[in-house]
Amino acid sequence: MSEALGLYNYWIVIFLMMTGLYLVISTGNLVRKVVGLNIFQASVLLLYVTMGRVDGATAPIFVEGRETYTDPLPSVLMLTAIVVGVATTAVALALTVRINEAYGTIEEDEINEQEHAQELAG
Amino acid sequence: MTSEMAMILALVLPLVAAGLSFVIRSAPNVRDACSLAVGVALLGVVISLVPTVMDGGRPEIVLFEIFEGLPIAFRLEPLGMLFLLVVATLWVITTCYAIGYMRGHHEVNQSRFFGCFGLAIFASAGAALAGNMLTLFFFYELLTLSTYPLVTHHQNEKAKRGGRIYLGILISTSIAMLLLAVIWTYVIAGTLDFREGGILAGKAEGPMVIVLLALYAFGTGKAALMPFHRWLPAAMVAPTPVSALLHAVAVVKVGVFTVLKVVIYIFGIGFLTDTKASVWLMWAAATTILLGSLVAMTKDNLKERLAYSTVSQLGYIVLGAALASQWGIIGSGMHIAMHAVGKITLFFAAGAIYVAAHKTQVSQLRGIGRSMPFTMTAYSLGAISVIGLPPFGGAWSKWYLALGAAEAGQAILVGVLMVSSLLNIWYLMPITMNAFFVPPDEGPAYPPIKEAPLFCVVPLCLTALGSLALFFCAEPIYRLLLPLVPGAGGGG
Amino acid sequence: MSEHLAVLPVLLPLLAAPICFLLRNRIAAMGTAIAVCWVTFVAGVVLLRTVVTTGAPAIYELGGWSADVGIVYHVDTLAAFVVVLVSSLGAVVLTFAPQSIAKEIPKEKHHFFAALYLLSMAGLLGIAVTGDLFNVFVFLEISSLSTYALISLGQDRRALTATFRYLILGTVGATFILIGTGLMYQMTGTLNMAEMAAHIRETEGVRTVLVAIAFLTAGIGLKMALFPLHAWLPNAYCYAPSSVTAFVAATSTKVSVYVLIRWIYTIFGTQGPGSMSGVVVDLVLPAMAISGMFIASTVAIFQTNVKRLLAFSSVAQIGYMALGVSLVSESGLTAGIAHLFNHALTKGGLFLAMGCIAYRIGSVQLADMRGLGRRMPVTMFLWVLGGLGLIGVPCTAGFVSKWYLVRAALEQDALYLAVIILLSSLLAVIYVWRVIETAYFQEPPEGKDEVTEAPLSLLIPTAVLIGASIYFGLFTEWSADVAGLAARELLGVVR
Amino acid sequence: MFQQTVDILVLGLLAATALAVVRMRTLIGAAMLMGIYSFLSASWMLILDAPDVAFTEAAVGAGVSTIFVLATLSITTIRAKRQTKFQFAPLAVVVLTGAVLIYGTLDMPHFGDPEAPVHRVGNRYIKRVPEEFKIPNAVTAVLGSYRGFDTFGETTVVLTAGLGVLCLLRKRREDEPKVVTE
Repeated sequence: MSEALGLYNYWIVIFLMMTGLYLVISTGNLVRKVVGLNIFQASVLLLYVTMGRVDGATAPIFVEGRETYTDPLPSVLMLTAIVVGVATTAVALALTVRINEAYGTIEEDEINEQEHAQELAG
Repeated sequence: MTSEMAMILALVLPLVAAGLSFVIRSAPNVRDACSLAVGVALLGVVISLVPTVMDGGRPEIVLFEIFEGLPIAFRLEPLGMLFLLVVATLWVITTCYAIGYMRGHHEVNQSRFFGCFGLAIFASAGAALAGNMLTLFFFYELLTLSTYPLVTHHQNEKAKRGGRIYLGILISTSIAMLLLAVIWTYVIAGTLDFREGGILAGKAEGPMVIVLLALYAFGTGKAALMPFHRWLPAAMVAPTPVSALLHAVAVVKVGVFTVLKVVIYIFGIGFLTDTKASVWLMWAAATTILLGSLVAMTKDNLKERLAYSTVSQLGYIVLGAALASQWGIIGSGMHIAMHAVGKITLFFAAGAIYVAAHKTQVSQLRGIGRSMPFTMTAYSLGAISVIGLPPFGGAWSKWYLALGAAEAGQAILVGVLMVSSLLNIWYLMPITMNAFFVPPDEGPAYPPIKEAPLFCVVPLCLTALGSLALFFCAEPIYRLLLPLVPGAGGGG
Repeated sequence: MSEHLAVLPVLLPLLAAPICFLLRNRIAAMGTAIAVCWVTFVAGVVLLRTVVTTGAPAIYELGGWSADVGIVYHVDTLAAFVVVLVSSLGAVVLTFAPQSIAKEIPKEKHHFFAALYLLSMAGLLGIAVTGDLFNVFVFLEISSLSTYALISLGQDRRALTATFRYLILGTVGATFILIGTGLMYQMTGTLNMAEMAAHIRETEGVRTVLVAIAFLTAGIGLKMALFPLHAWLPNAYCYAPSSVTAFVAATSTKVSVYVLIRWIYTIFGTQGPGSMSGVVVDLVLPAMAISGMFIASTVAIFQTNVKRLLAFSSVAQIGYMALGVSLVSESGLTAGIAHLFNHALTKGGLFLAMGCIAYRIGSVQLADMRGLGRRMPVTMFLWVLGGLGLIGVPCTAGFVSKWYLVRAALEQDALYLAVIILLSSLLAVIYVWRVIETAYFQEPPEGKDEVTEAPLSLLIPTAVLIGASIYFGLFTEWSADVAGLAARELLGVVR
Repeated sequence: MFQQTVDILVLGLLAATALAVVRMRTLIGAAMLMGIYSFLSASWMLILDAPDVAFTEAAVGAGVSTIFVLATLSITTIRAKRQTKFQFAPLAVVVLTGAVLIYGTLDMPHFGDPEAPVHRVGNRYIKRVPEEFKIPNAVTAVLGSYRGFDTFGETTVVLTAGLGVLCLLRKRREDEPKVVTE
């Protein structure tokens, strides 16, 4: 039981990550895939930030009289990760726009159908 | 000129010939003259090396290391000397023949043909001179690749199929088995140098020796040990000069040469005799000898019949290697030369018939001796030599092989050699009989003489006389090969 | 100058990229990019020479902060070798690019191409030299994002969907890496790979680290297209512009293999107490590698599009590298590392040859290549040489790596493995010869009489790569020997 | 205890939102929920005393990303097809991956453990930043200096993505060859 008390929030974070990943691989809609990817990545942020937590500490902004601060490094890493995530999202969405122009749809099965026809034609 | 320089020249000259063929493509006369000149020069260089080897010299060249301790290196020894001599001599003759054949036949892409031909000779020379197994393997593969364009020269559907079988078998066996054997040897022995007495003795033992020998024997697809012989008949789609020089001499002989080299310098004769690891190979070779002859009898296409005959004759050489005894090795080495000269005559004749009379099948050859007397006489002489009757060169090598088998106490193998000689007579001699003593199927009973171009006929007469000459000068070859078998000096 | 050598190959293309974009003029942009690539290559060679001759890794502390708090570049022989690999291939392919993209990419996007190409290269170089695990992730994303954009420049609309699929799988892979990095960080408290390696001995058998290894391997497996995680690769290679295919095929997956080597050997360790990567190295990696070698090669045989055929061949070749890495011996690792370089040359050259063909006949379908042996003799001859390299015929670089790989298998008495490696290489004979037979034995299709040899500006870079793949098949001082040196370093064998 | 209740509350909300995104059929709804999810995770980061990430996530994750998705929807389509049949494979993959991760947590130091090895480098920063910098915020110091190169890389990522998006969305001229369909 003591295990569960110390680890439950990791488990919820894992659940969150897996929900995002599930959306990515199960849906056929390109935008929903991107949304899933976002949730997946946003949950990884939580994993890192959870690690940085120290009991009884405050944010790592130095003030007189306090000794314990939370770990600043996970925050630093995740600031980078957030930006990387948004950058990926932007490129993915730009691709979605182009795919919609070229195929007239953003559904994977319809795109596959068209590609199959193209394959047979050429 | 030092021996080392002569060795380098022997390697460079064929390359020069190949290069010239590609460069001077617009002037066929100049190109062919150059090929011939280079061929003669090569022969001169090779002959100049003979005294050195006879006196026990073993010149060496080390070029550069590919892997640690594994350089591309060349080392001249008796077996390689003999092989090089055979290739160089027959190259000159074949070049003459090819000029006549290719022109008489108005072949296209002659420059590519002569270029690849030169490359193939380069590969054979490299294999003959190879100083370690890695170098030998390199040239072995180069030979496969450089002859592929020659086999598929006509670039039609039939050539493509033939080329597939040719390349498929040769590449697969060499990569899957030979390369494995080579690397395995390296891992076990830590070297791949060809050394007197072998490098594996004391390093390998038990069934591993047998497996390794099997990988070498079958991996050397060019030795055409059954069941990996199919490429040789398939290669007969090539123009006849290719079949003659490459698939009766250079390519197949590189195969058996490799097997011999492996037996002598990798395993070591003594090691094989002690472990008895090569006994099974004798039987595999004997099977190939008999089956090859039997299949040859069923073939109506002349070149295919000759190809199966070659398969069978290669079996002799492998058998001699497998005997791993004094007489076996000498017989094998000698057979490389004797069979080469005899068989190339037969192929030349087949090509001459094709050029002059456009006939390819044995059944079409009735009475052909009356219009092509020179060709068919030469054919008959070559055939007798291949059968192994005196006074032709083939008699010696078969004699030594039989002696080797008897020495090893394998009476059955002696019987196999006898039976096989009978089969040889059976499938080679009727052609002579029909050509001279049966009237042609159509036309007058005694048609006017219509031989192939002079460039074709002269070379084939030369090689026929050559196999006669070899009967009388087998002694130098014997002396050349004797150092291969240590302790044999007194046994002669 | 010399103390900045480690950082130079990354900074040069990184800083030149925005300049290329701002130049806007396509000739100026491409010219600058090519010049920068070659300078980077020279810097890379000098770096490798320095590392090899001094016998010690070049270390560069970014911002002056030492490894305990900052990010450090740690360039050992392997890293320098990969820098040379990426920069040389990048330079040659980019030299090929101007004429090739003139036909494939709209003119007003050429400066984008130049900038993205440099960014992609900078990303890959950054991955090679950095000694910090999180920094690997950041540079991986730089190279990935720019590669996505480059692939999407393909003419066919399927380039877009191929890119999208690559992006999704690539990002999932990167996020797996991020998770794995997080778990490693959590258990060791550091991101510096050397320090991580020092602390990992304390974590013997810790389940968190095992899971971290699993995630890192799966993530990088996706990136390097290790079978069966290769789903993104065939279409991405197939529909990208010719020069992009050549660049990505030659460098991107190779750098991923490098990252895997780095993790397994530098961080996790492979022998002695605390060896953490046991299951991965003993079981998972060889199983994936061998199945990839056979299945991907077999699939390649049945392709009608030659670029896709070569793409499947790449998946199979990645298998050889992974197998070499998993053998944990000097010759195995040498085989893996040497094959990185050798295959990059061969495959890069082959894809450039496909670029020449696409330039002239506008197609890479096998059926359209009928009779090409007579129409584009030089290109096809180069293709044949490259194909022989894929098979691993002697005198080609492919032979050298195959030699080491088989030797490594035999040294461990794994005869079956040696047989498997050699048999699978025979499959390459089949798919290579399918193309050769089509090009040389079939009549050209009607109405394509005007096809002539590719222009010299395309032929020369192709010939350089193919020629190099032959050269390094014979003279191994700067390929296999350096790979062997790198392998000994990784295995901790004293020089 | 209060802390734990808030924790569980926010995490529960996060889980509910994530599930809702999976079930949401309209794309605009999914985009909005994605924004809410980011916002909730930002609040949890605040609870965990990581204000810098929290603010960035609220601005960039919840704000910019959502706007991007909405903008995309406005030029493509807002309708998603209904998933016709339930797919087992993705669920299996996810459950397996999740199980592996949970297995991995079993040896983790507990949440909030100040002795956890993870703080090895973090403590160095806590000790050194006040000595070496005048800035009170450790995150800023690390971001800007100790790990400044990551930040430089991050800027490059943004540049790369910007170039990529521009390149993708740049309109073709009329005289340019159309997309080839072989």
